[in-house]
Amino acid sequence: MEQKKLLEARGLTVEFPLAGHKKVHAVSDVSLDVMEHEVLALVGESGCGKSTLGKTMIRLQEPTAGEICFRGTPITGLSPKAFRDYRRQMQIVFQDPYASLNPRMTVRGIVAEPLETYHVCESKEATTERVVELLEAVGLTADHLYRYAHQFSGGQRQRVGIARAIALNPAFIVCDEPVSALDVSVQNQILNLLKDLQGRFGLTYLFISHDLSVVRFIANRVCVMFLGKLCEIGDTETVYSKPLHPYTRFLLDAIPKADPHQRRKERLLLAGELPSPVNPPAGCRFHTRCPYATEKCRTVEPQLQEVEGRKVACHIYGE
Amino acid sequence: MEKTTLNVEHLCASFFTDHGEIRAVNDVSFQVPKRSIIGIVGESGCGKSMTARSIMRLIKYPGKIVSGSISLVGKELTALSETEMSNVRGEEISLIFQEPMTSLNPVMKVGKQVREVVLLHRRVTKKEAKAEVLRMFEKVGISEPEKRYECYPHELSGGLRQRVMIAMAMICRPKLLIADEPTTALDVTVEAQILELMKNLRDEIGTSIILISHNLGVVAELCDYVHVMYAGRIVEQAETFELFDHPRHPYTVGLMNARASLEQQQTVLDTIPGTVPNLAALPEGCSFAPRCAQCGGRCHECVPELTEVLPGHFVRCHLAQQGV
Amino acid sequence: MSNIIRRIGQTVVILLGVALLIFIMLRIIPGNAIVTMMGEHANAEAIERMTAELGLDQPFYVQFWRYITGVFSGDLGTSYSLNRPVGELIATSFPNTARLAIAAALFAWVLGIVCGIIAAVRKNGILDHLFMGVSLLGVSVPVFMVAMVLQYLLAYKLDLFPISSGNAGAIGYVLPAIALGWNSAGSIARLTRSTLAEVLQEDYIDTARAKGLRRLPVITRHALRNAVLPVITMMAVQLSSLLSGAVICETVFSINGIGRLAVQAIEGRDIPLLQGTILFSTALVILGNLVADCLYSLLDPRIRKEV
Amino acid sequence: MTEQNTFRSVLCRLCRENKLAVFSAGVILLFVVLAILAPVLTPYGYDEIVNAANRLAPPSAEHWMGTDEVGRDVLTRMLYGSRISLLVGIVPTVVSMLAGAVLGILAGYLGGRVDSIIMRLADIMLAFPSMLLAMVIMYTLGDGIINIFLALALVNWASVARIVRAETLKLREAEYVEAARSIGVGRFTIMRRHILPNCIPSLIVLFTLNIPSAILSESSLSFLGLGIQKPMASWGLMVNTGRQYLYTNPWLSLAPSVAIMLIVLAFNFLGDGLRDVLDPHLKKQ
Repeated sequence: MEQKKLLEARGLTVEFPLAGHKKVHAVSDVSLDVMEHEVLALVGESGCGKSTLGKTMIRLQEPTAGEICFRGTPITGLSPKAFRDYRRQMQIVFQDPYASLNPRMTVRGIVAEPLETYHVCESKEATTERVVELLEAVGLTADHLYRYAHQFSGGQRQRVGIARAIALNPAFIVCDEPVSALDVSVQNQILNLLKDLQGRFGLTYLFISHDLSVVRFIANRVCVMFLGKLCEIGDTETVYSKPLHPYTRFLLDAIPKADPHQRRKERLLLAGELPSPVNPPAGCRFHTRCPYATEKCRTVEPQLQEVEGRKVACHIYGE
Repeated sequence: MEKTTLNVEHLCASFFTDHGEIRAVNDVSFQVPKRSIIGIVGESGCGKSMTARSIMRLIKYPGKIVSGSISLVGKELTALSETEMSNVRGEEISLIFQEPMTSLNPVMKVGKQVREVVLLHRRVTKKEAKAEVLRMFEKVGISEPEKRYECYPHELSGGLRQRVMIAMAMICRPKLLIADEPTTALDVTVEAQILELMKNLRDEIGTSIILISHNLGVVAELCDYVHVMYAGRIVEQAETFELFDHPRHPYTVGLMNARASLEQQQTVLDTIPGTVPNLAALPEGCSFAPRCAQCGGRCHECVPELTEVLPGHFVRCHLAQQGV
Repeated sequence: MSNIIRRIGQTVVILLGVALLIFIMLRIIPGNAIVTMMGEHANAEAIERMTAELGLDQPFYVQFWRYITGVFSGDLGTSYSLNRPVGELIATSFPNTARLAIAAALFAWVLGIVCGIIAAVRKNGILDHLFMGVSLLGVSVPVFMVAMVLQYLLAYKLDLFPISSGNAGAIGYVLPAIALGWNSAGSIARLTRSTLAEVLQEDYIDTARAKGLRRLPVITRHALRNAVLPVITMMAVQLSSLLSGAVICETVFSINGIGRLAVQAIEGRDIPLLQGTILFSTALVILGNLVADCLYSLLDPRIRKEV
Repeated sequence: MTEQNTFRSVLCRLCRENKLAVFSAGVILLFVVLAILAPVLTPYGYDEIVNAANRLAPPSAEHWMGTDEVGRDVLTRMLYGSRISLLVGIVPTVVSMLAGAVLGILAGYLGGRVDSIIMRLADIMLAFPSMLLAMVIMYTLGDGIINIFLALALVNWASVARIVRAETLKLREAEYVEAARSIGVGRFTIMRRHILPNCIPSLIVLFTLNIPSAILSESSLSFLGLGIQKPMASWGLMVNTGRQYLYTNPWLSLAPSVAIMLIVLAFNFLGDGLRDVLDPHLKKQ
């Protein structure tokens, strides 16, 4: 199946300056393609730069260096005015359904805001009609129109957030940990909804999560990040059945299984502490914690290369 | 020699608000056998944290224990004076919280915070106490203990902070450790380290552990017994393997099925319809009935009793009781 | 360290801004400043001489430059109405204000912090409601009212204290200090209560209690040090309101301090003196803030590290 | 979970939780009514010497609060004085709140040079002891009620701006603001639609707490003779003139003092109650 590239990131770097000429290297020289109609998951631990990368892809965060192309057109250098047409194609769903809805606006106001900003509907009535349509698409009803965010449960709020994100019929949605703040029983409702919408509207997701079992369910491809760098990218099936990068293996092994029969006597435990993104280690950034690290890992930075149907950045699969 | 470390019977605890009493823990009974790890599982607001705080007698205002008994190796904790209780805390029972970020005092060196516990419960000099702390730091896997001793909490990572908390909790070799979502705020790889550490400490020191979690995986990994809570009540309790192999309560079954699989890609995830009920407005009868696919007429009328359906396996459900 | 240096640099900029602002404000008086100073009936020659003497015929920036260089060499100009150097006048009256302010601050801080702690610990108890009611009264009563009531009851009716404090020695400062500190005590008590009550809700307080610490040590060892941080900032702000209140207190109790000097300057239409007193008091406030900042970063390791 | 503050729900909670605040609101309302109806309530004028022979008279049936040093009815002057106090409480506070809110939001949201210019200016204003600054401004502008308005507004805007800026900095990071940016909503629309409405609870509280401090400032200025001038009636001014007779006729200065205290206390209680209901976070400052 030949897929078209929807979004391309080339050499993306994001740094946040700190006092005293130091800086946080949140994302370092990352290149990533997102295909049309796919769900690409971005997994990694907190502080690995996955959220920053996600926000940079839709220019909510300006990159320090690098280029992003949308359907082949570079969008990084565009003026805010020229970017407007692209902006509406790219939306985001946030992690915290409590913080992502303005407490002083009704659901109608929140969902209608994108429609009004781009003057999508001709009249107020048409806008309201469209808002109801959107609410129904995410499993809410017209009864919810004039309620405020605090009158909803976490799951319902996240539905409102999703309705806002799909209001402009975007091509691309960044889902930034959309279910991690929710209770287990509600998580699945939202995940099913997201998957359903993706199929129904042909959406493309960049799905950011730290929960690998959630990713397993929703993603076609998965991309593992460690300390601002990509470690491994490949089809979910391939990566989960045979993880190649040592970090991916640790990550998958660390998940506690909800089955006491699968308890392990010996666990693969990661040694040491996460290095600071202010002072990332030279060479492979994972080498300080990697049991297979060699001299080469300490000095030479590994590049992504094709290994067994996916890309891995590790010297083990070198020559 | 007693076989149980902790025996909780008919514990009820409530919040007293302007809108009246909200029963957060409702008739909860369980035992913690010696050297065992028991798990309490449930979603937010099910009363699991409140149960933990009740045992420590550290419920936040306006909450209060209403009735019931909590006995630690024969000592009735609810009858102790505040002073006697503070001698029990840290010495015989200790508590680890969810957020290692906020549960350490930001303006005090972590070493001193741990040393404080030793000085409080042991007749030792400051120097001896410090040596004890350094030994404990080593035991919980804190590298460079001398250097970490002088650190402030903000200088440590989340994982290290949780290790400091564990060192603080275990340094007096308490009979019981209550861990309230100890790994929820941590990354999976750190979580695995911390769980491993807790298991080793149990084996080494012989402390019984109550592990409170919303994550079935964590519980399956570590616990000998599991108690499932829903809306303030225990709805099912059994030995871990039994519970995971033969869950009886529809809520437990729902939770188990809702777990996304790591082995294969599912097309649709199983869900439990509806949301967690509001404790201030619980439905008549079984609290889970409105979300239960199998509920019948009786479920809406009276609250089912917690009954033993198999030896050691208790369920609070009308259907499971009939269907044995 | 570099943070403190940067902070000092900022302070200098603010001081210059303050000086410029006072300078401008006192020179945009409608009509000729000199005429206002000397009265309607002064003769033209005298006015001209005065204008030249004060350098008011020069362009504005020259005047300002002269003034600023003067300030840095300790010359604040000469008081027109009292005919003495402003620096000297300030030097003689400042010790009186300092005594008054320090006594008032001590009174306010001790009373405020103690009441605040008790109220927070006994939150929603009788003492809490009592102290908070009284402290709100403290914040709401005008300084001159406290001063006059004290003067009337304790000095006049009961004759326990001197009515005017000018030459009465230490005992003369008791009533003015209470009158001046009353307001601050109220706001400090309220702030101490709310921050301490908030800190007592924190997780690490639960941790401390879970260790087996009793209530009192939990407060003294764990809560207070965290709660005192915002109170320190507040104390620096209070310095400003203490100096404001001193103007009134010194007037009521006839103390020859900076505030009274400022009032005299206004009554005498004495621009150099007014300029000098205001600049001096403002510098004091700024200095107080600087000290509070340093103290804050000493007490809070999170900030110390960032420095 | 009480993020939403509709006017009615706030009122209900206030009534339920803080009776004292409601009572205070009643007291304020009473003062307002008295101030408006002053000419109807008293047969005398505020500057009318009702009885030149009977100066410094004690309270009587004719003159409930006695007469002052030139023989004017004290109660009448108190009633007219309340007009000044309320006006001085409200007008400069409204002005300084508006200016402070706008500048604070601009500084907080736009950041950069706008922020540093506005905040340095605020720092300079805040460095002055407020009383002394007000004195200088009054000296420069001359007497008169309009000038008092101006002086107090100039003194107070900076602290409002600083608080609003801090609030804005927090709100700017809120996810719903980020969501609005991701949609492509313009900066000024975001400030108006997402930031300002969420500052309103703090602003209301600040408003009720700044009014009493403005009233106190005016009375202090008038007390020093730098505010309202004779023959107008202001409570501070009445205390000032009454002070000469403190030992013989204490009520001359005490009555207006008590009035100031009452109205200030009422506003403070109301502000406190509102703060508890509206904005638990604001307690800090």
